[in-house]
Amino acid sequence: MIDKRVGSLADAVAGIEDGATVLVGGFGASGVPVELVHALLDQGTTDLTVVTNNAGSGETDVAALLRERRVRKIVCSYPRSAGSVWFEERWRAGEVELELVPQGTLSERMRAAAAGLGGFFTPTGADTRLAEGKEVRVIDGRRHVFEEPLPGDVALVRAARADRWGNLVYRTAARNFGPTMAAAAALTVVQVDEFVELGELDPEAIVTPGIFVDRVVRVGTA
Amino acid sequence: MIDKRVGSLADAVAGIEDGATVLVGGFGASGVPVELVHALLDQGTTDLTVVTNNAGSGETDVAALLRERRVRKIVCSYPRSAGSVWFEERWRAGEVELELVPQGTLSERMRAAAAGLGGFFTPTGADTRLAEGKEVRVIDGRRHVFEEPLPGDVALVRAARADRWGNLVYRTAARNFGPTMAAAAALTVVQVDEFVELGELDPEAIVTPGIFVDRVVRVGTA
Amino acid sequence: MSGPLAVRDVAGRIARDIPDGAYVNLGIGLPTLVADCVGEDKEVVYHSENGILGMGPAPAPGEEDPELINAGKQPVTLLPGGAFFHHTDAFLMMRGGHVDVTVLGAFQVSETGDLANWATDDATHPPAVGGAMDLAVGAKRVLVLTTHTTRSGEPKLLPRCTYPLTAAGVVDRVYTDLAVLDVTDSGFLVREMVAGLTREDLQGRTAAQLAFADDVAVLEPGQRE
Amino acid sequence: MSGPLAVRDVAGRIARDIPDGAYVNLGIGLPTLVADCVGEDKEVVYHSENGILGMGPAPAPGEEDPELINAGKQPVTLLPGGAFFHHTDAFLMMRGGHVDVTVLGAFQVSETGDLANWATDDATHPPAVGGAMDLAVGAKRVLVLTTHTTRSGEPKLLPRCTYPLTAAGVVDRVYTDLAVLDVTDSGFLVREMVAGLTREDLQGRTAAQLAFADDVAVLEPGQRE
Repeated sequence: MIDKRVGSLADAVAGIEDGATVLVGGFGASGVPVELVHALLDQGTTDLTVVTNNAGSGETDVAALLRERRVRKIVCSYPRSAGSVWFEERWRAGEVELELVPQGTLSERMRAAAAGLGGFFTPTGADTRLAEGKEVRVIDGRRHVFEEPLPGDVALVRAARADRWGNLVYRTAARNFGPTMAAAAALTVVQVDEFVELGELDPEAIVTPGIFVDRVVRVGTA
Repeated sequence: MIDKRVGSLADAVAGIEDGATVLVGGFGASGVPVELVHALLDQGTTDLTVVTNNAGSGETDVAALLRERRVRKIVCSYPRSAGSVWFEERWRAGEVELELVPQGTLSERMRAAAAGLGGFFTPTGADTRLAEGKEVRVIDGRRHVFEEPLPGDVALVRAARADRWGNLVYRTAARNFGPTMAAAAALTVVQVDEFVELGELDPEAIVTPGIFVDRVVRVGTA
Repeated sequence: MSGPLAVRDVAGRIARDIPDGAYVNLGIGLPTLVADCVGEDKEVVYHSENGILGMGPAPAPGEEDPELINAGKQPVTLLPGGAFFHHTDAFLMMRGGHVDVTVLGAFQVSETGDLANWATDDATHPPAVGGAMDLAVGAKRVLVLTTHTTRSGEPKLLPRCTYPLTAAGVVDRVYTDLAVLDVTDSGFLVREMVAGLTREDLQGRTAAQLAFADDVAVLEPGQRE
Repeated sequence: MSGPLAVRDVAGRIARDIPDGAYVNLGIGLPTLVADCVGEDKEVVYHSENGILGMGPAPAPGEEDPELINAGKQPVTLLPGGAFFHHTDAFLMMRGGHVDVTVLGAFQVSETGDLANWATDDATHPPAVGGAMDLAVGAKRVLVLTTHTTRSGEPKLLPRCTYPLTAAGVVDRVYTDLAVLDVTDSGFLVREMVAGLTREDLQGRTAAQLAFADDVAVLEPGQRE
């Protein structure tokens, strides 16, 4: 009997260890697993490497992790926004390491990890500062950079609905990094707005099949 | 005004040139764009490189192309089945070249082309005969083979429904190679069972967005 | 009529070059103005890096969906025929040459088509690149919308960029408040100039050497088509 | 009771080792027998390389959907909770370590876990590999279902494979009609043997050197659990 549903946010993040690499879904404020990140915060987990597109904003989710000094390193594409105050403060003080990765490369590196690949060559970033120290190869007349897979120990993802097998569907553009991160981590934890019965999700329209998902928790919506 | 619908199978394959690399969807008899392949046959196009999982069976589709000597080379993973008589005959006579590719690598190489990547390292096939002549690299203690992108000049795909923008949904396991091939070719031609109005397909459930599709043609179902 | 165009007018000029049926990605900020200027006689499909094709205009006030945003994190809508997909597929489209046209802002553009639009020498703020590099290397046609010079009058069209590159050799055409310039194998070629500006004036505000087309046209203030 | 097991009994033995909740890919042919032997007390999700999770049993006659087939091209069904996806994602699952268990046939297995199951020296038929290599390198646990020797009595468990490899160092456990053997760092370790067979008999039908567990159990004829 497969039942990936857990009863509480605390159960959802239980066992995530200090030093873990955590993939955190979301783009801006869309699709961010806010409650899961706060549960991780409440649990006291620290020394994290956080992989996420932005570096948090305001006082919630990744920004709160930064504020509370739980983050050793951020891997992201766009850590600068109107409200990214805590990232900027920690970064300026040299308290958090930043690995800046072009957004498509960030996503593709996670997919490579999900797919069991050893890395890939991409034209993105060739001839730029972000290729420094990386292998460059001319393929078909064009310069390419070698990029390594980027796996997570944990992925925290937000989706709309899940069944007990962990099959997921998302809502509009909140999908963003979710499907890739869910597939790229050893432990994938998902918060959803709603549980549905097995068989209720259209098999043609399931976006993340349950094979990628370990735990799902329902979070009350306002 | 975007309208990718064409009125006939002949229009659907018009302009496909001799010598083209053609990606042909399908796995066994599931999801094969039979009518499009026959239209290509009727048009007389020849000297083709055909990329497809199997090498045709019986007297239809890819088997018919082989019988009529339109195929210079087949790139596939599994050209041997109960009915693959024409492939075997042409292959034994040295009349068709075979590039045998592990199935996941075949699909991933097409995806790399679709994604604008320069190639990737995969553990699949390392230490085997199919890695001969290929670059091998030890990554994370494991031997990997370098595989190149595999783009098509043309993709022939079968889907269930399309709208005038070329958005596609498939039916059950007939999806197989369709989405990847549709994205990997310069000209993507799709046969569907049904046209629907723009907006009728659920935006959460569109499998192949129209950006990958150039022509769609409706084929009457029995 | 003469003098520099307002940015909305430049956006209007770019809109004229967006073909009917094109798949278009507009960069964050000013490039999004282009969508407002594309005439209703054209059907253009807008792509967003966060997994949207068929983006429509901003929603009416009170109708915003906080999850349905564009790359600039502004609320948008979805048109009939639109689709959602995940980030990796969104960037597959961008990197893989599936987007017909992108319009990007720029700090600098070189005469060989190098683009610098993500970082300056400002070390007091953390660097941020987003999806600019993927778009720049991947879109079939890269259009740049920029002022011809910086606010302080420094040229932005240069023999070589001095700011960190976004991508090398990718820009096809530059639209400034003063001119429309193609990037050719032999450098910048002026196609259009605003009325009342001499070639010498334009060259004076450009660090790269300019060539001029045989039939330089007047760069007209943009209009909604 | 003694002597070699029937293949269905071996499949039944393998079924006992499939954990509840496992994601399982069964190779083409005999390995598919395993699904018939997994007890109903376990919920197992079957994966197929052509883009299916949650495959159910064969449909009733007349209920076949010609598009809904398994890797062996036989008609199957989809269980509630099942999902369809494209081929590239199906192989992402296989190569990426998402499939917990695969059961594959074999021509030969070496004492270092090399698997040869796709090609022999027969040059009269075209080679065909399918998804075997991806599964072999990617599944978390690779189980082999095979006869202990060929029909003509040649050993299939060897110091080194002589047939072309499918993958090197991937096999975890081998289930034959005579024994269950783990592939360990020091070679084959016999865990179970059929009743009535001596260690010498088994070694005599095996080209690789065998070690025996302290507690070699009797390999019982398989039963439906």
